[in-house]
Amino acid sequence: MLSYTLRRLAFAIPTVLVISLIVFLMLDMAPGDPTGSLPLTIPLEVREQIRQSLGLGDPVMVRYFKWLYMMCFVEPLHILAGLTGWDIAPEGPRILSWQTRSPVGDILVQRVPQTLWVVGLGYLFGILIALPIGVISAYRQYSWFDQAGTFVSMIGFSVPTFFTGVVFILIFSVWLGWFPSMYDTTHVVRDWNSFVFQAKQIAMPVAVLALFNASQISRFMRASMLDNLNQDYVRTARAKGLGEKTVVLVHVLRNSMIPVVTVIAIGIPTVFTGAIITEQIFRVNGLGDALIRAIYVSDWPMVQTITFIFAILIVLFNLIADVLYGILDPRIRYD
Amino acid sequence: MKTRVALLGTAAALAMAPAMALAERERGSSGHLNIIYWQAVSTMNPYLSGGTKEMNAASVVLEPLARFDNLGELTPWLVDEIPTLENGGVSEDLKSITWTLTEGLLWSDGTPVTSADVVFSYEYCTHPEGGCSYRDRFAGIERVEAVDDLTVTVHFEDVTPNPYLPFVGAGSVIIQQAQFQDCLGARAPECTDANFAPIGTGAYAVSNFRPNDVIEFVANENYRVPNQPYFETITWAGGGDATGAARAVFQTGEMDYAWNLQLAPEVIAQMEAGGRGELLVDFGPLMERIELNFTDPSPDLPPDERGTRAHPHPILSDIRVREALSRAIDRELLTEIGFGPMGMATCNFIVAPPAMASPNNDNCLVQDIDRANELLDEAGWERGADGIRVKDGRRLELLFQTSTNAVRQDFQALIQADWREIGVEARLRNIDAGVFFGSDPGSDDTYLKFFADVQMYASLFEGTDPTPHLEQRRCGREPQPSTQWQGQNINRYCNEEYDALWAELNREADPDRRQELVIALNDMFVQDYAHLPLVARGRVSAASTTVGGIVMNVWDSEHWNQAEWYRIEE
Amino acid sequence: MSERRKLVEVRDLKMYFPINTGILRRHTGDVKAVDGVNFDIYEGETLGIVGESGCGKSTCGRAVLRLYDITAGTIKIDGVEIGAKSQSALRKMRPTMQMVFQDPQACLNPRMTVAAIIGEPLDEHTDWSKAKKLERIYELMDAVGLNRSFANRYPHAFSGGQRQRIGIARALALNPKFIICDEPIAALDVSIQAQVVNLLEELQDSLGLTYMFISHDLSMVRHIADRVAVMYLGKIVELAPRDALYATPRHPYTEALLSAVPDPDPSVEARVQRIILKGDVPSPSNPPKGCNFSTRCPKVMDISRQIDPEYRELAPGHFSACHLYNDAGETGAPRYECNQQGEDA
Amino acid sequence: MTDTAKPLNPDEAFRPPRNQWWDVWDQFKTHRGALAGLAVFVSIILFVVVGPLIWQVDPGQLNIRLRNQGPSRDFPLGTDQLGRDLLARLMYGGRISVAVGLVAMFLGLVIGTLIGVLAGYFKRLDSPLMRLTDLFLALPLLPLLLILVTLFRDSLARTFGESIGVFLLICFAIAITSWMQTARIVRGDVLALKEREYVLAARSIGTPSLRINTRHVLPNVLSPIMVSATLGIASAIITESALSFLGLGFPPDFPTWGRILYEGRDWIEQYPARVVWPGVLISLTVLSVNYIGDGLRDALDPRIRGR
Repeated sequence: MLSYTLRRLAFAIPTVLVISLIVFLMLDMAPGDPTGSLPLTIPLEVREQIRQSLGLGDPVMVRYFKWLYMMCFVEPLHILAGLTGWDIAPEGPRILSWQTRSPVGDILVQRVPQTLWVVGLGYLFGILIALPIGVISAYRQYSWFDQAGTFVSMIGFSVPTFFTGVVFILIFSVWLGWFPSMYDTTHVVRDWNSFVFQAKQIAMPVAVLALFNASQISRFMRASMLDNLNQDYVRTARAKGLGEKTVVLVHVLRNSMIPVVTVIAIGIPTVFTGAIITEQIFRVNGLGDALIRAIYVSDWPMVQTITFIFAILIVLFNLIADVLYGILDPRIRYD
Repeated sequence: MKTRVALLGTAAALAMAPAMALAERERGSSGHLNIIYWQAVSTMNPYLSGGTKEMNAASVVLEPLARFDNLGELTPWLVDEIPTLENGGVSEDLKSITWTLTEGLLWSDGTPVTSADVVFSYEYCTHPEGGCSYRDRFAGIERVEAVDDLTVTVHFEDVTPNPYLPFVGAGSVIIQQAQFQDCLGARAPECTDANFAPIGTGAYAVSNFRPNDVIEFVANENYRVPNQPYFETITWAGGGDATGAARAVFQTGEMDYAWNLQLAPEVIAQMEAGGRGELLVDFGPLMERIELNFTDPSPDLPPDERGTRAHPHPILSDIRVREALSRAIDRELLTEIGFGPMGMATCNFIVAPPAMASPNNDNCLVQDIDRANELLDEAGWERGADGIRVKDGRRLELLFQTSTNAVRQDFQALIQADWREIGVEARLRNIDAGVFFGSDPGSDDTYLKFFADVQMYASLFEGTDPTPHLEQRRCGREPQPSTQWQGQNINRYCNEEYDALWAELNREADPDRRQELVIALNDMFVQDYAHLPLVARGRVSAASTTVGGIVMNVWDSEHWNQAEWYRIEE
Repeated sequence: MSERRKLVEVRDLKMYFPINTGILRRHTGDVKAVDGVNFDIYEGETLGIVGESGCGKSTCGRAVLRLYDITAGTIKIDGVEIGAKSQSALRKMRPTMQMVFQDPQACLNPRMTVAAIIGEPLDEHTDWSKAKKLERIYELMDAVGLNRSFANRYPHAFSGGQRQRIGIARALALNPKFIICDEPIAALDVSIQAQVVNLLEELQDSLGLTYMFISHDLSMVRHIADRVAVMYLGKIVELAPRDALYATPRHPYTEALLSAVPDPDPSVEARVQRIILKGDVPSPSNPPKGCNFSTRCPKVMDISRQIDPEYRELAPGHFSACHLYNDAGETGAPRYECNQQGEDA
Repeated sequence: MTDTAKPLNPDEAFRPPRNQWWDVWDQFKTHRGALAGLAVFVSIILFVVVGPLIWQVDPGQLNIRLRNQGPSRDFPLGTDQLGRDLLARLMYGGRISVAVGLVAMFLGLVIGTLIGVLAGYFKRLDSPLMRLTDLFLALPLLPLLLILVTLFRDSLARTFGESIGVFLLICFAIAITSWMQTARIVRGDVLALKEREYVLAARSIGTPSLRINTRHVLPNVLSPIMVSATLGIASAIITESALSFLGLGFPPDFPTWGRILYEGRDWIEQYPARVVWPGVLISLTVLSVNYIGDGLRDALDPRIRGR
């Protein structure tokens, strides 16, 4: 198992590097130009100077390795220094966003909490809703509850978040006035009232994401439960005279959770990548929002860095999911 | 003297409008203000961004020596009076201008503002490795000299009839030397703290800045007006979209001020009915136009001759065709569909300031299909079987390009329909704005290369002086291979008379004569149908009805008088 | 015995499957499924291969047909060396040698009709017209005793025995000389087994076929085979004419196998002393030092644990690899009581 | 030689056996949701394919004087801000959206199946191809899509023309970012199938690898492919809409459901229909396809079919 994990890790590093190179080269071919979003009143000579000051003069590979060095070494140290107050930040240039002319790492540090809160809660609630629905649907297969659950979860992933999001704002924010339509990133929870405000402003994006996530996970949960309910060991357990609750909740549920846990683990990176639209609609200034805005204004260092982080997350969680599966399910052993 | 009269007027207006407020309001008495910029602010240093949004946000903190007021007139800001020829501030030879700072000015950190800061601001922006966005404001300056602690003289290389570019207006602000000392040139982007929280003389100081997200301001304790600003704190949020921003002001009341609401007129009207806010519109020099290519963009030509004056355009070189294209367009309808109250149909190249706008060209405002058809008939273009005109075997077909943008695509569709009526076929094409307005000489899709027959975009000029804008249409200023396709004479217009007249304008110091010359140049350009003006576009913002003191200003930052904004008590 | 023609000659055939372990997936060992096998098959005869499951007999069969790329050794079929030929070069040889598979369910593509299955070799190796192919298919169906009207049905509509007949018809399609029967009856009901075996025998007689008959069923092998090879852990431990092998086995493993065969005569059955082998078959990836059988051999000697016994001809046509018979090899006389025990029985 | 067209078989007893797809269909019919889904999906296809033949209104036809109309006899669903007929736009938009779904799904399926079969069948290719698949799985998809679209939209539009260029790009972009699941499933199945005796039998016959794959392997991995096909259509339609919604899909003068919804978003209060119709159509299509996939999965699973 250890050797398997190590081998997967060894493969993960070149994978991530290749991805970063691919994205870098692609961005390098991009026709967009960081000066394209500047006002037309800025004269062309000045634009050329700006282009030069952004370091666009170097050859591609030089820029790539510079970026890679900064991404893997300089930025993490700076971020660590910022978080802990240790004096470990190295001297020298950092990855600068073309648009803000400031280090990308600092912006990401500001963005991550919002994303984690909104999207993470959306995922968490999604799981919390999905598991009981999946269990009951499977246990009472073809009952009205199952049919309804199936229908709702189908709706959940058939209706795009950009549609539900818009409808939610219209209903709850404009017509009913229950929730704010914009997310205030500066809000700090100090007391009960500010907590209520936080809960209110986070409610709609979280609800939209939770609905979407819940529908997928509940499908997996149901399928996995069904697989296990038909196994011989369940019959044996019943035959032994165990209570129905024990049979379902202890025996079946525990075994059914194995594939679901890995599905959940694999899904975690999508927490970051998939919420771009939701962040956009509810004006949650998270990572996804930073990414799409960077794409709009051709801020390639920002795009490059965020995609790289996403890639690391995906590779990492896929690895975790595989290892988890091996640990949870004794039948699966690699090597 | 016009400037002085205007000054007096403005001063009076300034004194009167908040007069009553002045008596009772205290600094910070209005509490908290919420501003939403759906295009979020990315830096607080306007020299590093060049975007209007950054300039606006910075204008709350950083200030120039003089501003333009809402009427486009110069107003002393960090000085006591505007230097002129009369008061000796501008030298007789028109080669230098001397500013004297108001006494006792303090930075928000409590240190005094000196002429050294002014000189430093010049050095900062003109550093060759700095990539300063407002570099052109300091063009033609020989040196900037600190005469004494409060006096600065700008020496120009040449005769400069309009010396009010450097240190005037929101794009040419004074930054603190002490803070930016180590941020010159290539090091400029490294000074993140300074760029995100510059120390300024303005009414507010930055207390928290998150790029592309939110800015928090607190009132500047050392602001020169003792009882201002009225708002204690400002949250300047960014993100979302224009609809959301409008909704937040008009409907939910979450926000007090929203900037740049380019929305469909009906949408705005409907939201405004919510009654919580009002729309603020004012017209500046921003104008949506169609450029007609005077050169042949045919891809069959060799690359170094394509789109150059060596090959005149086979169709558009004929002024009758150009006029017909102009007359066929229903400008009023375009305005109604695209901008509603936020736009005005126009036939002028220079649409503002009002005094500079020519009154002689209103004939194009009404669509005249018959006249357009006549003109094309005269020019020898005969209707073909499919209704499209043909001459010498060539169809009257034009490639019509613009940037990707909902309103522009609506305009394209409408104009395509108009032109079809007179037998002109327009092939539509839209290009991503980042590419279209980019300056990459390798891309064939930039508006500079103009490898199309006609193209549509909007353009404006900074400040109130159209001279540089008019200069763009001089012969030799066109983008061409020898200049790496740089140059602003987009349609490759070339007219000796025009060039001569512009040269005269560039030497003229008398304001009245300048005004005449501007109008003459405008008329010459427009009546040549060298390009087709469509709509003068206003700046559109929305303000909550509970906020007073807002004076919309298109010549400077919209937040030029932020200090005077206050909460209207019920 | 007249000198018969050798149709198949296998020399030192090895089929290893590599094992890769560790972070770098380094090649750390091999599963030695077939580890140095020698035998000949004479034209027209049936060579039986017996052994426990997992001893490598199926792999051996497949390796002989070059369904695998072998690790080492030579295989000569009908005078042609095929051990090192590329798969594309082998294609021309394929009609000579065919295979009948163990699982009649799995060896037929469920999405093809019977006619298509039987006709596939024809499609691959002939340019006959459709009609001619169909004629041949009917012929083959007749030959294996399938009703012609089944031609357009799918395999799932047939019983196990019928499916095996389809498999045999497919193997016969190109008039092969040599057929490997890889446990063709193992998955069938006992009642059907006899039918299929009889069919195979009839076909052998009428078409002059040569069989390599792989099975773990010693009685069935005794019935059909002319000579029998016994495999243990990737090696042939004994090879002899059928009667010699069944009468005088010269390897402890063969003895153990034979003792396990039930005798239809209850009186005999009652007297039989079963040799119970202890322990498990060692892993083919890590065979024991010395004789492969040394870990379980009831007559193990010290030398067995040290040196791998030589595979030698003890009597004409009777080969064995056991240290027990090393000295007595020339005479064939038993050296130990093990053989007497056999005679007692 | 006999004429091949002549009935080869005089035997009247020959009755072509029932194709096993009938069994699948029989099982499929018992899944009520899947049947309803099929009905809805067919209606939507009819709506976008046959609809424009019946309702012959040019979706690009401007009617400035008649803009923002409510439903009427001339405009059953009303008009948009430029007076274009919403019904016609939905029909044409649906054509593009559904076509993107189908083409992207097909492309993704072809890529995924090809890579899956190659990796599963040829041992030497397995490791590199699976690493490639892992690599693609690790690429952040939506960002990658966004980048692809921003990068290549214009160059493709120049070569193939605006509409086809963008169409190709979007289909390709969606396909290139969605084939991995198919490849993994197919590889797994091929690995198992490869050891089946009928594949060995084919090898012993001398059937070359290519034909083994087309004749013996591919037909037997069809069922997982079918299921991932239905899922592929659904996700491709949603992805296209999301791209259009982010303003990076088809150009504005190109009606797709995502585009129409995006443009209607500003008008949601005055004219909710502009958002609701495209939204409902997207959701219905995806929903029906998902239900079809569900039914197909059950119908193709022999364990369930046996019951």
